[in-house]
Amino acid sequence: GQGPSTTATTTSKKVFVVGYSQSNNAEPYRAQLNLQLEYFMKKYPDLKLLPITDAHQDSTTQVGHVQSFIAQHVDVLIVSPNEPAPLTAPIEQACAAHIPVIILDRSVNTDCYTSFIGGDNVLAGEKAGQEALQLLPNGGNVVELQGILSDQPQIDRDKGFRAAIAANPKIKIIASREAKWLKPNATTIMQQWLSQYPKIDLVYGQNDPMALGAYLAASGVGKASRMKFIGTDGLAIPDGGIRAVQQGQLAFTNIYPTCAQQAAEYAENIVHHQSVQHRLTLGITEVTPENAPALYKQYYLGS
Amino acid sequence: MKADLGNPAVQETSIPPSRRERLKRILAILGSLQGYIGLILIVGFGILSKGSIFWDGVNLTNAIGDFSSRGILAVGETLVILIAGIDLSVGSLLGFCSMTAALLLTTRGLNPIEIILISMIVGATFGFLNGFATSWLRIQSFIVTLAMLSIARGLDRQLSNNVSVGTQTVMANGQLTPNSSAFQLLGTPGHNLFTFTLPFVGQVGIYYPVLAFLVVCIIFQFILSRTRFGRHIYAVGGNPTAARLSGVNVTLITIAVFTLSGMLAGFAGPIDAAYSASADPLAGQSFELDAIAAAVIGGASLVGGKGTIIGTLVGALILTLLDNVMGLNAVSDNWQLVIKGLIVIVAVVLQRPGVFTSVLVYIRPIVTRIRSERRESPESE
Amino acid sequence: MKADLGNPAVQETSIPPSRRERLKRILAILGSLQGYIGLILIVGFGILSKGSIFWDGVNLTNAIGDFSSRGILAVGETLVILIAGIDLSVGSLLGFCSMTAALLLTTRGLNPIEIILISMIVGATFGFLNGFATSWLRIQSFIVTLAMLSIARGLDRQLSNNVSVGTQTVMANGQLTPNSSAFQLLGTPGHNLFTFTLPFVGQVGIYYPVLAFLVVCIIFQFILSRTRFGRHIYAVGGNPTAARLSGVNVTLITIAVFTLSGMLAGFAGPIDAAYSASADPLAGQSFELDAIAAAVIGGASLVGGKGTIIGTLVGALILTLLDNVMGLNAVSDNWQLVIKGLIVIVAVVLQRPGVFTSVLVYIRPIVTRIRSERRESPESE
Amino acid sequence: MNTIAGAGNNEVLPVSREDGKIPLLEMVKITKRFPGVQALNEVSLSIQAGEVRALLGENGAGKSTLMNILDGVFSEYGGEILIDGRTVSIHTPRDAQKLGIAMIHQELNLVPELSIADNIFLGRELRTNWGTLDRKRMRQETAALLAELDIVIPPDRPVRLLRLAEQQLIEVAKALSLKARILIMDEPTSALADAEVARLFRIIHRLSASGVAIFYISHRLEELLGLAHTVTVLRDGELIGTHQLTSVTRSDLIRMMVGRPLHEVFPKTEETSLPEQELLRVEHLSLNRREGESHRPLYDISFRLCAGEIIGLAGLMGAGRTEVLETIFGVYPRHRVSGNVYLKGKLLNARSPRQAIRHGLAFATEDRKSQSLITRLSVAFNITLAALKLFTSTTFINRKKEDVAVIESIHRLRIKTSQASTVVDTLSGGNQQKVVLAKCLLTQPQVILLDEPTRGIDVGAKAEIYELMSRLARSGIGIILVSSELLELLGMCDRILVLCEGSLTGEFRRGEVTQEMILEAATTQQVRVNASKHSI
Ligand SMILES: Nc1ncnc2c1ncn2[C@@H]1O[C@H](COP(=O)(O)OP(=O)(O)OP(=O)(O)O)[C@@H](O)[C@H]1O
Ligand SMILES: Nc1ncnc2c1ncn2[C@@H]1O[C@H](COP(=O)(O)OP(=O)(O)OP(=O)(O)O)[C@@H](O)[C@H]1O
Ligand SMILES: [Mg+2]
Ligand SMILES: [Mg+2]
Repeated sequence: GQGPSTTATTTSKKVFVVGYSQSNNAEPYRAQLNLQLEYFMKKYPDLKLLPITDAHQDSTTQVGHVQSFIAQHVDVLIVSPNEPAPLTAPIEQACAAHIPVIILDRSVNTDCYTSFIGGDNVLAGEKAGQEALQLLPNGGNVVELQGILSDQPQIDRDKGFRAAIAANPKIKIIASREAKWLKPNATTIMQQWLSQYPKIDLVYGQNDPMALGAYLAASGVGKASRMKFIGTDGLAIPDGGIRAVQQGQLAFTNIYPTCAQQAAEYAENIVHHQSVQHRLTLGITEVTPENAPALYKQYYLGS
Repeated sequence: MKADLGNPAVQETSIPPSRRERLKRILAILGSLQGYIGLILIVGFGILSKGSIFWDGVNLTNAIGDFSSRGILAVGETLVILIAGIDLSVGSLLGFCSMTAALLLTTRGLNPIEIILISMIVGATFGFLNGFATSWLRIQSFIVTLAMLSIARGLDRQLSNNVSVGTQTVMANGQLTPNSSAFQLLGTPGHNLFTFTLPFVGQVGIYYPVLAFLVVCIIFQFILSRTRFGRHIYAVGGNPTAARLSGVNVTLITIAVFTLSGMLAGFAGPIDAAYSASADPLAGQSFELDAIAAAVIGGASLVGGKGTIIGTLVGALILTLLDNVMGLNAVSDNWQLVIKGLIVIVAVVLQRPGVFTSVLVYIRPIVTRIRSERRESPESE
Repeated sequence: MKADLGNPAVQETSIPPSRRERLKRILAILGSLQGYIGLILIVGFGILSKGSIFWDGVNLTNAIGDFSSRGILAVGETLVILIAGIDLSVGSLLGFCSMTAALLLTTRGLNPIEIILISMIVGATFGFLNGFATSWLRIQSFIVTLAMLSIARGLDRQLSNNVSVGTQTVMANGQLTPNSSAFQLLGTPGHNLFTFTLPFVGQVGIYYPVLAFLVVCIIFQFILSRTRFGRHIYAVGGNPTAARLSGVNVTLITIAVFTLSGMLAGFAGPIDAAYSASADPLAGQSFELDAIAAAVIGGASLVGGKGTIIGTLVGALILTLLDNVMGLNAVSDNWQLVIKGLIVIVAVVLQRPGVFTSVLVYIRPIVTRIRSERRESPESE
Repeated sequence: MNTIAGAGNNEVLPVSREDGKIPLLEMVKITKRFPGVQALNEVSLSIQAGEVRALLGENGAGKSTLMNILDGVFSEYGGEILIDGRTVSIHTPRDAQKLGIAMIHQELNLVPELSIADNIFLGRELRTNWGTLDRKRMRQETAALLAELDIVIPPDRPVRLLRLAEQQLIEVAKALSLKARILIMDEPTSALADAEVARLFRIIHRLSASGVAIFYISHRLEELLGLAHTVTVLRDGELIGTHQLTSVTRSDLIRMMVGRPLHEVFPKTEETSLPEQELLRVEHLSLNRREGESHRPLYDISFRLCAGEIIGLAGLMGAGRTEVLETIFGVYPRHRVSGNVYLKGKLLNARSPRQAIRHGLAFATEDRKSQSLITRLSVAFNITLAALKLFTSTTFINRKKEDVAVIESIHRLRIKTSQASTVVDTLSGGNQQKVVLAKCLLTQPQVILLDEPTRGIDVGAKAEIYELMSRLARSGIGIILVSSELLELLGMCDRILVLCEGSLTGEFRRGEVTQEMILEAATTQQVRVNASKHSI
């Protein structure tokens, strides 16, 4: 129980309606965010979370969802933008309609929102890079599995990772390809790399599923023990990164914050006119085989 | 006797003629509304469940505006489907053209009209290649346009270097450049072309994507029904051999239709860019499915030769308003997928001509029986 | 004289008969390889550019294994295309069935064979509904299966609560459960059904996905070409009226074909889950496009009545080996899209029957002219 | 004579009832309605084993509908069907097949991509003990069937490569292979030439002798003599009467069909007296073979067509008559064609049908369903498709003008359709053919190419079409008429050209020619110099 034990007690009987527009439910990270948000929202009896809308990774759809929340005059609007630019205009519309907006994880190109809560993708990349430096003190060959190339987290994680490993010139990125955040794609690409490059020392997957997909490919040809796998996201689900670290499949991962707990807290604060930070950047928790069991217990939501 | 519907064997004489006339008139009206029944039900449900929130100028404008770039693609797609082809590349072409538009705006500083024209030319060029490969190389349009889907997307991503390009260029004083500001009129939410005040109704805004979509529909409905080119399109789709022997230049029509489809994708590109205030290298992905779905739900047959733009418009409205109504009613997302699938099937079944009359054939005897029973009981009449 | 090719007006007598015979034999061989030419070129390029890295048992097994679940879908898709339908739901059905499989494994602890059977039944049920709606409600299969795509995906996501389900259940001692470990044989990379050692070749592993795909191909090629049911499928696609008038039960065939397509998606589901060692709620997304593409590249006609499973196999190999070759050659992601599009078109053009001979009609006179010129110059002969 | 008095009252078959024998088949009060049309109204008839029954009636009288009901094509209808005196239920073609009913449909119903053997055995494929297809036996039996019909085509050839007449023979073979007790033939000879027709008749005689009951629908009344025993006439969905063929005359039959006496002649009686003015000149026209064809479809054809002249093209099946018209009309790519076509002295050499139409040519093809009509679209759409230019002012089609023209065409050719917007598919076969002619005439051509224009057209309408042709000729239009009915050619044409295997083998003037002379020319093979050696 790490939730805020101080349950907000308010005099008004009113129930406040919260709408949450998710960009893509079907990413494990975002699915976890949804679950957590529902979990933490339940802790505030005066907040009612409408069914979460899913834009299926399509900005146009998400604009429609945001607009429909505006039409319903929700009391708080939470948005995880699929893309900054397309969502800017509807968030300005919400602002014009005096609806408080909490932006999660990805920014928008306007300041007209109540609060932004997010992690730092460059930092996540850097942490992965620093871990790589430690795992490969004598240098080595690194391959990188990228998310959708035009996605901002991809760009930032890539930037942070490369910046960090630049500290050791003997570490070389010998290949990088787009696996679109997906596990089977990563498996396929890794298989090709394995037949192509005799020596791969470390695999950096920009999210855990890609790192695990690469792990599957490598363990299939019995090479998994000869290389290290680093992921990002660190979800506390049975199929997630923390467990994978615990089981030794991944050498390391980051818990990239889902922001759900803070979002629920902020929503509560906002409806009661308490002040919130305009920008809140959350830290990154490193997951190593040592702390993995504890972290899993801490973050796991299921029974 | 002649215009009589349904089963002739039933005791029709038991219904008095005046009533029969009335019944017939009601049936005729129902029959003419037949093609819209799916749409009517969705709108009706929207109004019933959400009242003025749904039936509100802004909400409807938003809903149609969201779909309008896909709607414009659907018009081009309808033409292609009419000649028994399919165009899977429209989504990618829209993506490429929205990127072109954004780059023309930010790097060349062109004005929206120039951008639209160039974008249409770019789209038409791709479309021409589709048509050329389909008709000259005689490859199935499915393969040609699937290849083009891949090619255009690759070029789009290469052109943009995988980074989305914002369309809001700011001058030194922090204001948007005039062209960038004008570009917003092409679809950035909340930016109307112009607004005016109507008595009773209040302020009305004309939102470019909606206007553009409707105008495209009108123009192409006109072309299809009132020009030789339109007739030839139907002929090519209905029977290419017969069309050729009737003096139709089948190759030319094929190329023209694919070119138009590409051109419309080019026309929709800037709208999409303005709507998102940026061109995403992934913009338009899987829009082709929506475009095809709108056409097919609207009655176009993939075998060719059958379909109208009005039908496609209805199909597009069904798709977008269904999403809107479900969104307003806060249906959970996973169930939305399920419900959407079911409703699309129901809508298509309902708007098939003759569903009512064929249902009536079964219902009629029952109705008649009930009536005659009523007549026998004393309280009636 | 009779089997003579091309323009009869050219002085054919100038080529001595023995040479002509040889030419003819070469042409005949080329002609019979015609349908494989695209594939041969890709393989050839792979060998030339990457030699033994490409032409390596493990690499080829991997490449085919990666595609095999889509390949199995393509077999079902071919049947549907043969009856002039289309099945857009196969990707979603695969996703649903892979989730079913993972849940059966983790929550019920069933063994792989039970899982495969149940998954096939589940898939077949969805497929039956597709077939039912297509034939009884007489809705175009495009709409029906598009709706099913949406419905099955929604159910899949609801079932899994949007979270992927891992298939590697661990016992108290940290080892995989027997069923979970057996499940790996269904496709987890590196887990062969069995391995044996061949002289000269060395160790050979039989990888279930590849085996399953090939066996499915063989079974369905046999069904299509050697059974009454297969013949009826071609007839329904080629001319449904004629089929009906000849006593073929068109409705039954339609339902059976969609059911089989769903069943094959159910068969592929566990493979996909085993491949990723987890069932992702998005698994199988847009696989339908790959499946259709494989069938169509392999020569199936969307108009119906034309296509073979062998063709589909060739189409599937073209798609997967092309990706593999480009990947091994480290072609950049964006250019891969462009090149893939172009090569697919080239492959389709090349493997059309008669391309060589029709090219020959144009080339022949030129060749002849060159020969006769050579003959006139002293150094020849 | 007085047998006609029976017309109108549904007096069913005195023939069979007198014997007291139970008829093989009885159809009782068959009623069928389509939207807007009463296709059949309480039609009853019966047939004995071994009987050949001719079924006559105008286009749209309901002949095909009646037979389709018997073959299970329509699942819903009123009335009852009895076989051997027992009520049977026929609602699908399969039901009919099981009861020993086979039908050759008016429109071809073959699967183009499948081979001849596959088509013939479709729906009842032979199987080995393993349950797999017994392809060898099917091929053998197909070969035997084809041999019976004197068709020399390999059983493996896909049907799509066959010409129309060949396809029609395949349909015949298919129906024969069913070994049915009741065989229905709906205009089986409409695309066949005399030699094939004679062969078919021999087979009908043999079947009839072996006890098969045969329904035979045809608009060629002359065929019926010596073929049919009895005749049933339908008009507007009503049964008019059934008679012994020997007891009625041709004009009786026509009166029963049309409802009024019809003076039936070929109206083109005298040669046109227009001043000789050349319209079309064809010089050394050849059509080169395509890949895989064994011989050239056309070889060195030359002739002239003058204004007001009607030229007939005669020949056996596959002689290349259709190709002559197609080549003139620009259907083939130019590289396959050599020789020249001049229109009014100017080189035409049409590269496409479009160009030919623009220069005033019109072409009614022999295969209406696959080449002339867009059957899923309306009558009006089809009629005006080739002539839209006439109704187009600048860009838009003037719908009023178009409607007027359509209505006029429908009246002129007496197309039986409830509305101009009716889908062509639902018209009767003959009325579809009339739509083809209407479309052709609307382009206001100078030269009309007619390929079997009266295929499937009833006597009354035929007379009207002959009349129309004469009128067109008198107004200075040139017509080339391809027909397999020699009488039609003899009656209508000023000159008859005879083709054999793609070469001209005879030319006859009107009045100086007999059927025998044409037949002889049609079978004279020209000694053709080997093409490949000759031309350099
Ligand atoms: N499927 C259908 N739908 C609607 N009407 C039809 C259909 N089939 C036939 N009809 C109508 O039924 C009537 C009888 O048609 P039928 O084909 O039986 O005539 P027919 O005697 O065979 O004529 P023909 O000699 O021209 O072949 C016609 O008016 C025709 O338009
Ligand atoms: N598409 C084709 N495929 C195969 N063979 C063809 C084709 N077109 C024409 N032929 C061949 O050309 C020759 C002449 O054709 P066609 O049957 O049209 O002559 P015709 O005199 O018009 O015959 P019909 O009596 O059928 O009108 C035939 O031997 C035929 O086999
Ligand atoms: Mg008929
Ligand atoms: Mg002919």
